[in-house]
Amino acid sequence: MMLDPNDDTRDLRVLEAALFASREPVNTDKLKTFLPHLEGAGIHALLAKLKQDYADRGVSLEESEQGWAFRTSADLAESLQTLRVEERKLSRAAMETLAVIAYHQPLTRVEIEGVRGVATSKGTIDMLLETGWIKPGRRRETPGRPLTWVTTPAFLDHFGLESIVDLPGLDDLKAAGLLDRRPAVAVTADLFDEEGGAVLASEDSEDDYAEESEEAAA
Amino acid sequence: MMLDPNDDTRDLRVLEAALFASREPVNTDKLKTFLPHLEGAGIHALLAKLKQDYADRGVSLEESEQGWAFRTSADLAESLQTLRVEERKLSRAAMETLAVIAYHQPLTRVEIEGVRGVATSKGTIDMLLETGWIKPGRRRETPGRPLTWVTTPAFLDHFGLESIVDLPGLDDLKAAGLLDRRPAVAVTADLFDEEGGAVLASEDSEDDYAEESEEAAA
Amino acid sequence: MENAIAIPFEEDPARTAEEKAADALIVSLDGYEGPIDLLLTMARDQKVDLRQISILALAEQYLAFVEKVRKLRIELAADYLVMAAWLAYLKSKLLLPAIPNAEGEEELSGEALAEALAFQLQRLEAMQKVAKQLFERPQLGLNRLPVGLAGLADQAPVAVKWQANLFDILDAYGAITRRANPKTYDIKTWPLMSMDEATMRLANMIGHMPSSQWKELWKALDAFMPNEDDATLNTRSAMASTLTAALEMVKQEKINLKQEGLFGPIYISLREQTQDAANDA
Repeated sequence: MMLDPNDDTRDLRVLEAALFASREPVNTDKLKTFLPHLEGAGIHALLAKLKQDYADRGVSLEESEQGWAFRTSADLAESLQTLRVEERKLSRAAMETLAVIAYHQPLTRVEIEGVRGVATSKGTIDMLLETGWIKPGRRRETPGRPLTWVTTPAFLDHFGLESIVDLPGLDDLKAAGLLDRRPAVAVTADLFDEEGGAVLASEDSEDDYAEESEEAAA
Repeated sequence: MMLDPNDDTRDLRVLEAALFASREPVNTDKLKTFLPHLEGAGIHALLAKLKQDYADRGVSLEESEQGWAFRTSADLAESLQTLRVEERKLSRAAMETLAVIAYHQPLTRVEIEGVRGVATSKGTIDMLLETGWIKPGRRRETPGRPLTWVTTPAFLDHFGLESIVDLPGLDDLKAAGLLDRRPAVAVTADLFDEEGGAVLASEDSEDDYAEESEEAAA
Repeated sequence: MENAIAIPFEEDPARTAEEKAADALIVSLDGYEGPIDLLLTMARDQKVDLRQISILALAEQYLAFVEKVRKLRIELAADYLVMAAWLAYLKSKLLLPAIPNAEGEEELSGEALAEALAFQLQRLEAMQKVAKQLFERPQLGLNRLPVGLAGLADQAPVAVKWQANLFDILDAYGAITRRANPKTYDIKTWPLMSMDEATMRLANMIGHMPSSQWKELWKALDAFMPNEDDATLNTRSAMASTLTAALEMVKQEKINLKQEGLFGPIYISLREQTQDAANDA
């Protein structure tokens, strides 16, 4: 499509894209910032055209006090029930508990607390059960027969893992920079020892060191 | 398809609304839950029609491994600058590491270093993990069972690739034999050792590669 | 008097120019991802197909570069020096016929090593090229924006979708581990010989040596090394520091150094005035 930048078609497309990409309704002033060469009247003409284009589609352009926005068309509500999903983030405690279960399963609640060094509230396990990512495993054959916790296939599926052994080990986490805060010189020395001098260049090692010292100092 | 034309239109509208309502790509299985009376073929016919409908609009329907999603059309990027989500500036090392993983996957950290000729600084893998573009693949069945790294469907989605075989220049690199993961020339190679002689590839590396290429081709 | 004034005048601008050149090199070295990357840039500058590049010529160019940088007294990162040593080794292998080593085994030929290096350069170039192409594609969130509606026809949510990705898990586990092992924050010191230590040590040993000891004139630098006959990092650092300290003393015109071949032993001798001073003492 060879469009003249001033062509109406491009303006209409920009307006359409801007409305679709915005999470909130957009007012006319804001819309003008995308099409600075247009007057208010021009914008309104384009909005009218756009509204017309979508009159029979699955989404429609609606105007409210906050501005203009696309919404799913009202008559489809019944078919779109399952779309009404609320996205929620796991709490930090739940995240850590999940990580401990993933790495050390099967383990009991007391053991989880041992690894995390913090007491686990019942709400945390409940929240994780709700995600479907953990389930009770076998009871431990020790006094009190405590319940153990394990991850589910849905866990692997959600996090894109083929098997639980594919979780990066401590050494991998260290290499990825997620664990280790030692200065770079120690790492270089490790390489020397393990690989008989076959050390490759250590890039940015000084920067790393500086950065980590700051963190340590903070 | 012996469908009432009105039903057909409604199905198309439901599909359209469902796709517009989700910021994440939606896979065909999920789409089927909105249209339980349709077969996979019916869904695909509707998706093709929808893609056609939006070919010249401000948003386009894109397909990736994760599923289908509407995105603003790439040629409008300049006009929509203010809506940019987040401009993540990756370091050159991170970009190069990502490319090495994408083209040679699955490969271990040591193999990445072999290709780049430089040790991976801490924070590089870490940063790539955080972008969600890489994840651990299977462990290599060699001593130490090292972790391999692979790209994710989110990587394909981010760079607008339908599948990994669409990586630019992949066929040419393969034909030129440049996707061999053999280690770097061992520069230090115990120069001052009695053993002498720079060590090249470990003998099994080529076999490994051949094996995995076949897997990839299958 | 005129001469005495003229010399500094000639030297000063020259030194400034050298320093400027040195700064430029430091800056440009920062832009490289290590010695292989630098080597690749040099190869590219030859503007020939990498498949036909002369590794021998490239090795010579790299060695000349390292030589130049060292003349300017710029400290090069160890890996650049290691690369230089390896290229010197490769060069000698390419120029000399293959000799079986002590065990009678044939070492890898210079040609095989050169070919492996050429392959590595081609592969790295290919990766750098595709990385650039990849990031030139229209990216999500940058050139292609995700689309999400401001609202559905019916707003009330009916289900909860939990948000978490693999990085969140790894990051959480990393946090627990860091918390459990606060000692990993300890900064380990390594028993390395510093430059200052080596300089004091060498100056002391030379200063306190009876002049009769210098009769043979050239002494092996090894004799000045601490008596640790192992290949630990400590010994390596002592070797490096002692050599650097010796070079510094050459600069101060106190001693002479010589080496008769690559990787050959290094010898040290006193300059005359130093010898006189030692005799006086």
